[in-house]
Amino acid sequence: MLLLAIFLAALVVGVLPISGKLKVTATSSLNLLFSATGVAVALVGLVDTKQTHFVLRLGYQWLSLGISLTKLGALFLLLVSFVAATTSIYSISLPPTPAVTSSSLARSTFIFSMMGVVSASNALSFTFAWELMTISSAVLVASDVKKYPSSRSALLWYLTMSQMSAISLILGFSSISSTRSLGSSSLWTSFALSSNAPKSALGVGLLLFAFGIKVGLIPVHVWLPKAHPAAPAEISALMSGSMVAMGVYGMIITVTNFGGDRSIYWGEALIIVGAMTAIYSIIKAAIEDDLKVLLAQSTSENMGLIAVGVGTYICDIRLQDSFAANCALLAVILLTFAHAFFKQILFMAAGSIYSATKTKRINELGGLGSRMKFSTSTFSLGAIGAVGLPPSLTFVAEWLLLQTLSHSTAFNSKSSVAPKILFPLAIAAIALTTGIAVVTFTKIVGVGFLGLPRTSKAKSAVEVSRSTLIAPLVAATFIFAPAIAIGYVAREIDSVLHLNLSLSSQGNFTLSLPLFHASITPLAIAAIFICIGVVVGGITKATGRSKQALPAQYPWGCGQIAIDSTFQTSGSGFTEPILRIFDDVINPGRDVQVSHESESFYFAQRHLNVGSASTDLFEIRLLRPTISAIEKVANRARRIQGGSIHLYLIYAFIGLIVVISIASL
Amino acid sequence: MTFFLQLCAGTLLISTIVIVWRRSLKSTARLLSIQGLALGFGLFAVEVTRGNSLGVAISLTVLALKAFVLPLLIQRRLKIINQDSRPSDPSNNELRDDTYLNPTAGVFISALLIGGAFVVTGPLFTNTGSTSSYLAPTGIAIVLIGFLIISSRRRAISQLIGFVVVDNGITATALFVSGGVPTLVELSSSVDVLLVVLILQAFTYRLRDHFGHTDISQLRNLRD
Amino acid sequence: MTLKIISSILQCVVVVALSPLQIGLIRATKARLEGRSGGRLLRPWREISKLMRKETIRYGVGSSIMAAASIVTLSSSLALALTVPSLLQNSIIRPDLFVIVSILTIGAISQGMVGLASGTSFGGMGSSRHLTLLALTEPTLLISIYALSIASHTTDLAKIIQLRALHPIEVVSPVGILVVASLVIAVLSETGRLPIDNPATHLELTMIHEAMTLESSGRDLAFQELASSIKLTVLTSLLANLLVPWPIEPSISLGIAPAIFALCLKIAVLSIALSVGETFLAKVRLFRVPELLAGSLAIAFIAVIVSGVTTI
Amino acid sequence: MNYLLIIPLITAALAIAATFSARSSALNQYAPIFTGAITFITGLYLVATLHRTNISFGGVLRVDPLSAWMLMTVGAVGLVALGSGLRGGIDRGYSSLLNCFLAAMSLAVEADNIGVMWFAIEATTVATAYLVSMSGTKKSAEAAWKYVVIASSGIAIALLGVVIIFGASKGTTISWISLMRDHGLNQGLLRLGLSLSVLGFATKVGLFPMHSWLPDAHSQSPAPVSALMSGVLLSVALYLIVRMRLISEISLANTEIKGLLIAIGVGSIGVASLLMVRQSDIKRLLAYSSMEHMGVMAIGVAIGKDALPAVMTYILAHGLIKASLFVLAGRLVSKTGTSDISELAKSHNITGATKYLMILGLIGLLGLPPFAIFLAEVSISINGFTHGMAIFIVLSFIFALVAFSSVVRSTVQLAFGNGPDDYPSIALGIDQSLINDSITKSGSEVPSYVKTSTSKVESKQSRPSRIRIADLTVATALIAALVFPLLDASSQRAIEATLSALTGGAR
Repeated sequence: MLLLAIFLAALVVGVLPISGKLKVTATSSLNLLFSATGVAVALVGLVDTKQTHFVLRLGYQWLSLGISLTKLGALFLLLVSFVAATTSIYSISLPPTPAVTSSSLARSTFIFSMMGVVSASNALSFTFAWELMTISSAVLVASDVKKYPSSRSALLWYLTMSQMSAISLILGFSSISSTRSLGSSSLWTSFALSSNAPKSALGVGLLLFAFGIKVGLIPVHVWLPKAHPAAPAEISALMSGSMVAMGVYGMIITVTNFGGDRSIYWGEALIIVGAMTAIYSIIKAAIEDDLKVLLAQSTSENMGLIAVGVGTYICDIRLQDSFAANCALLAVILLTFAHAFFKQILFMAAGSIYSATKTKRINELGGLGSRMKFSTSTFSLGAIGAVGLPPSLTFVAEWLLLQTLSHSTAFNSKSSVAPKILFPLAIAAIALTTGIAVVTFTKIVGVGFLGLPRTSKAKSAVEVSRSTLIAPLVAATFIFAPAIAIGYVAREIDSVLHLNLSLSSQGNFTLSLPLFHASITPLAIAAIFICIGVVVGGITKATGRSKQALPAQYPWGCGQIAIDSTFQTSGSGFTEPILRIFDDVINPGRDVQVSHESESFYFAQRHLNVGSASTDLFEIRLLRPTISAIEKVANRARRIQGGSIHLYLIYAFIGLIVVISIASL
Repeated sequence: MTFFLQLCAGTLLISTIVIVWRRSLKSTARLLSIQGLALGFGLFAVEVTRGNSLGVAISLTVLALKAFVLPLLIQRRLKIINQDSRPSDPSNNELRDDTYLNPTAGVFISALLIGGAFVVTGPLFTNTGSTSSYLAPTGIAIVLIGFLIISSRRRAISQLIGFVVVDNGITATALFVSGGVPTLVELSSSVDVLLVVLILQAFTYRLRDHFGHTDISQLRNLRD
Repeated sequence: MTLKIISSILQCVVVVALSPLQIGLIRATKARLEGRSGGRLLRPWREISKLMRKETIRYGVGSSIMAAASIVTLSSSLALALTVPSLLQNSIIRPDLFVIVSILTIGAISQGMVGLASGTSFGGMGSSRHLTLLALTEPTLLISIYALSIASHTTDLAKIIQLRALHPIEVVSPVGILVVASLVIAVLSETGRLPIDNPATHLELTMIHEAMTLESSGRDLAFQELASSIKLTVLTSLLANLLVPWPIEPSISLGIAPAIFALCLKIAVLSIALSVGETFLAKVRLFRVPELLAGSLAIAFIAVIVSGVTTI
Repeated sequence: MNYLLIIPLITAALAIAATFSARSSALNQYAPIFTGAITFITGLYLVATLHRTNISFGGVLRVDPLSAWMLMTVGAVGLVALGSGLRGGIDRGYSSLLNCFLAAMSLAVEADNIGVMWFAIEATTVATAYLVSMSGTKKSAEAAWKYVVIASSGIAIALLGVVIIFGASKGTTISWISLMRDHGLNQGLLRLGLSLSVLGFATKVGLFPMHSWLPDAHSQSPAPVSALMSGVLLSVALYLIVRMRLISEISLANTEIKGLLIAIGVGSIGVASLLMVRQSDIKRLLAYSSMEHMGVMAIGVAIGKDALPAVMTYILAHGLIKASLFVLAGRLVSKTGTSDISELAKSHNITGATKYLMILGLIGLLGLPPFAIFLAEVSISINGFTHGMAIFIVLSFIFALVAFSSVVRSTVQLAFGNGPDDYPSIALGIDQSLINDSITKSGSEVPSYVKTSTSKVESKQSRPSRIRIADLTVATALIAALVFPLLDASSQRAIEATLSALTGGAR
């Protein structure tokens, strides 16, 4: 229990009130050490067969907090500790702002609790670590509340929503454990099929709801775009990278262990919710102007895709098509890993851009490509991963997901009607989402980094210190490396989770699915692009005539010579067509302020600004009404405690009469 | 023996109904002493038939307590109010107790309660050991009426009276069901009742000098 | 493996050679239909060679990016030519549905980057419209190829065409027709032909593809023009092969000459049909285009339902 | 070993005698703390030693592991509440009443027969009646009056129940040990008696139909008293209901009592969480959260034997956390003069130690993991499901969520001060003016009983020595709430063993 020892060290340093700079470096280096050992333990866990058990017995017979690393747990432990390692490298070089120093304790508890979630042995320790993760991340979200007052309300939303997820977690586990003998301390290894279906179906439903909240699926995603951006950069990287993966881990656990019964249609529900989440949040991301909120929205979009994958898994299990089901599982795992890596880079690069330009709004950026070469290029690498262009792991994962969706119903004709209609819909949804994701990330890279700097902030941007950029680089390699060696990685995961996808036949670079007659070699695609580029580049070099230095040229300025940055399309202008097409989904509030000439109403003065605030459909339609309903009921309830003693005595009197009559009948 | 208990139950019921009916506090104090007398006499009769001397002694003390001490306390309290209350202002006449229920409604509801008690709890008390257990529902009825008094009277003193009626009801049930509770419980419960009455009296003084009146229904500023 | 490389390179050379000719053919037929004399078939080739020789002027800020982006656009079109089975079956990358769409996306993104890097309002406007339309066409492409794959149990285009060659009933089956209909609309919007974007116009506010290439000149412009023409040829050849799958050859052999000739014939016929269609159609307002694309998506869905039903 | 039972009572009596004889104010202050300490030590010793048997003394007192645990809780919460809450210079009457309060509670826990238990509970009402009205304001007089009337009429119902139980056992016994073993009880009467006494004692636990006195009494009484009351008095009354439940589980055929307890429990959680939504007075908020926690415990008790160890942990943890919170709230109110949360948040003189302890306590109260309340809640829910009470557990958790959001809102307010808040965080959503005029400002004047007026404390920037010790005790209390239930495996098993022995043997 090396982990425990190092965690305690991190805790001690966290508590020590030493000076800012020293403390930041000390805690982050300790976190780094801590997560590095995490990676080591995960690798050991993956390789050796026997499971490491460690049970801390508490009061009663089954109330024991225990750690036992299953294979899947080890895989996710690898993910969590890798993300934690890179973020702590990033945070070593952070300036010791009060926000960072005050939250160093919470940082190490956050990482520890996530490791606890992954390696929990029974339901109770899972919930214990789950809640611990929530509080420590809440403290981190609130760490710089002084600067952003809005993060106060984000904190409120976040805490209430995660409490809702914790409650449904507890209820789900209790309803499942009630179908099982209470004494069984390890809740997920022993049984595949629960005895009486209705109760465990409710349990599975509740658990999926709980993990759905954490992952940010449609009706309950409202807190994610509020909470993730409120945290400092490397914390939101950690949150979007690994905390969301905890939700996915939970989903996989519930689905593989409890999802066996035939009757209930959780699969279809998940696919529908997942597809809607993906489309809804990517549209919101497209028109979002704040960089970090945009990234948080794209997190819930990727989670939507993952939910579709999990839904396919459940449907295929129900259709007894285990090959497709396991492919869907592999796709989900790859997508989670890919998302963790590229989202991490995006948040870190956004953090360094923010620290350089002090603004998060894309409309105020521009021309950063030339000023901040390194962080913009890492951001673009992350963007390639986010959009899923060929050489990236996301591309392979989405390809695998599409293959499973398109093939699972094709074969067995006896499949029920629902998947026949649902799967093509899901494919269309995934395609639309990737399409709009292309628009979103082109907007950031194109508008944000190319062209002329739009504001003085963008003009004065200067590259962030070298050391903060090592971490994103390390993460960047992990987007493309596993994609290139996809054959090896898939075989490794297949053998670890024994999904028996019979992938062992090809080399290390191609992932072929015999049953689906489909195979893909990302290496070949990348190779083609590179050699064509070289050939074409070579030709241009050869034929290019030597030219003398050309005078400064100006693009077409519609008659004007001096062109300035206001000519360029702004970020919101770039995605205005999407806003127009999907306006009933987003119902943007639009207000136009016109400053009028003094003498007549019809002549506008110099400037006219159009503001359009995008509100969240679900928050306005679904959550706010429920909250105001509770308030109304609470208002009426206040009369219960109306102050007059006679009222209170009447309550007691009625209670007495009721009890007497019931007791004596 | 059972004749005595029936007589005692009858007087108890009548006196409670009259308490509900009458408004003036002075007459209710006198009715309370009648109730105490009946109860004490009943207890004394049961203990005599059982023949254990300790029981007899206790029943006599309870008789003394319920018949004389409590009503005395209440009468003394009324005398004090009489001195400093202003007879000229009828609304604040401390002696008359205005209530949410007018007398006829009060009597009708208490009759309803008595009938209900007998109908509902009657069968329960059939096969208990002692012979007089069929009278127990009267005790429960008295408790219910006592509650009615507490929750419907506006004056602080009348709530006190309601509380004493509830306690008499309880001792009556004990008397009828099992001929009185064990000595320790008997003693402790009557001591407690005495203490509560004393405290409530002390508080009525405190209410008077804080609020200037003892009308409970105006106590409204502690609400949510 | 080497045979594969050679055959794909051959296919790529053929397609590259054909594409400017096809553009020339379309322009010539349109001119003749509208009573104009119109240039000769080889005119596009001359334009491209002229541009290659001209001096490339790039606006200071975005210069390095515009050069790189135009090269990437061209390489993506060439990669497309390599993979899509217009002439031969086996290619280096298996022409899977999602791979082709991603290569198209790479091309579109780099084209968009060129538009944005120029720093003018038209470039940004053009690339935003182009990418939005790409986002809307992607579902149609995927769903129509999925409808085909239900019958042939694979999403590999080469195998699909082979299957359609073996039993021609597939071509005339309702699924086939519906898929081709939806693909036609998708291809039109992808390559920027008339109902969606008028290639011949220079009215800044309406053009989508032209706006992006507005600022590039010389060699960059040549690459972008060549790239878009290759894309047009590749997609029309895909459509042609789906309609008339027969003279497809597995790999280099004696029958290659007739195959090339058949390909040219097919592309010529389709181009003439395209230009005839274009003379009758006017450009649709930009925000009506989503309805058009939604229609094509609906057609593709009907194809899926029909194919799902018929296979049981 | 039997004489141990008497020790808490004798020390209380001695302390009262001492305070009356000696005139020194220091003695007044330390006497109750001394009794609390003695009770705690005896309780701890008994918990450690007693395993399966139960020991009795003079036929009146009987202690088995269950009541030993309760004795320890009474002592522990007494120590925390009085240790850090009591200020120097309180008068004789006040300290002797506190002693009676502690003695009454330990008597209630140790009593053998139900009648004595009833007497002890009634004695606590009598003792606290004066304590509530101590602060001498108009509001506290009203609160005291309401408290006494409602509590004593509720307890009267319990007496009626005890009498009927006595009748059910045909006038032989009302000792809970024999009631559990005796089988010849008249079922009908027993059922009526048990449900009446449960309803009666529910008044003292502050459960639904009879809860109205709780918020008034707790918000008006001085800090140590309300800490003691909501920390342990409610749980002692709940202990009595536990005894009733055990009797009903063994000698009563149907599950009448279980239904009643569930109805009361869910009702009180519902009412409490709804009333907390609009609550902006810190003490009333804490009072309502005690009511909600008591509701959850009532459901735990309704489940029966299996959930009892969880309920016991819940009682201890809740007692410690709530006592320290009330003490801290008391200090805040006395320092800033107002108990309205938004004003508290505005006034910036919440010093470092109190603020962090307050937030830590509130986190514990919310049932978040590091504290034992989370473990108890989870085990109650799992047991509830296995015993087929799924719907009620779900219902109570939904209400608990509403309560959670209101407490979280106040925690954030206290931690980070009032901020412009777009989240319509229930109370915050409505504008401040509505809150101010509808609820008259509860700015109770500084309580007169404290001779050295607190204003002096402010001026001299709070005597360091006194506050430091208080913070220490509160901190230990919170840590105890964190650690103790987790590690103390032995006592849980002991309780389990005796329960099964009792119930198993008796059946």
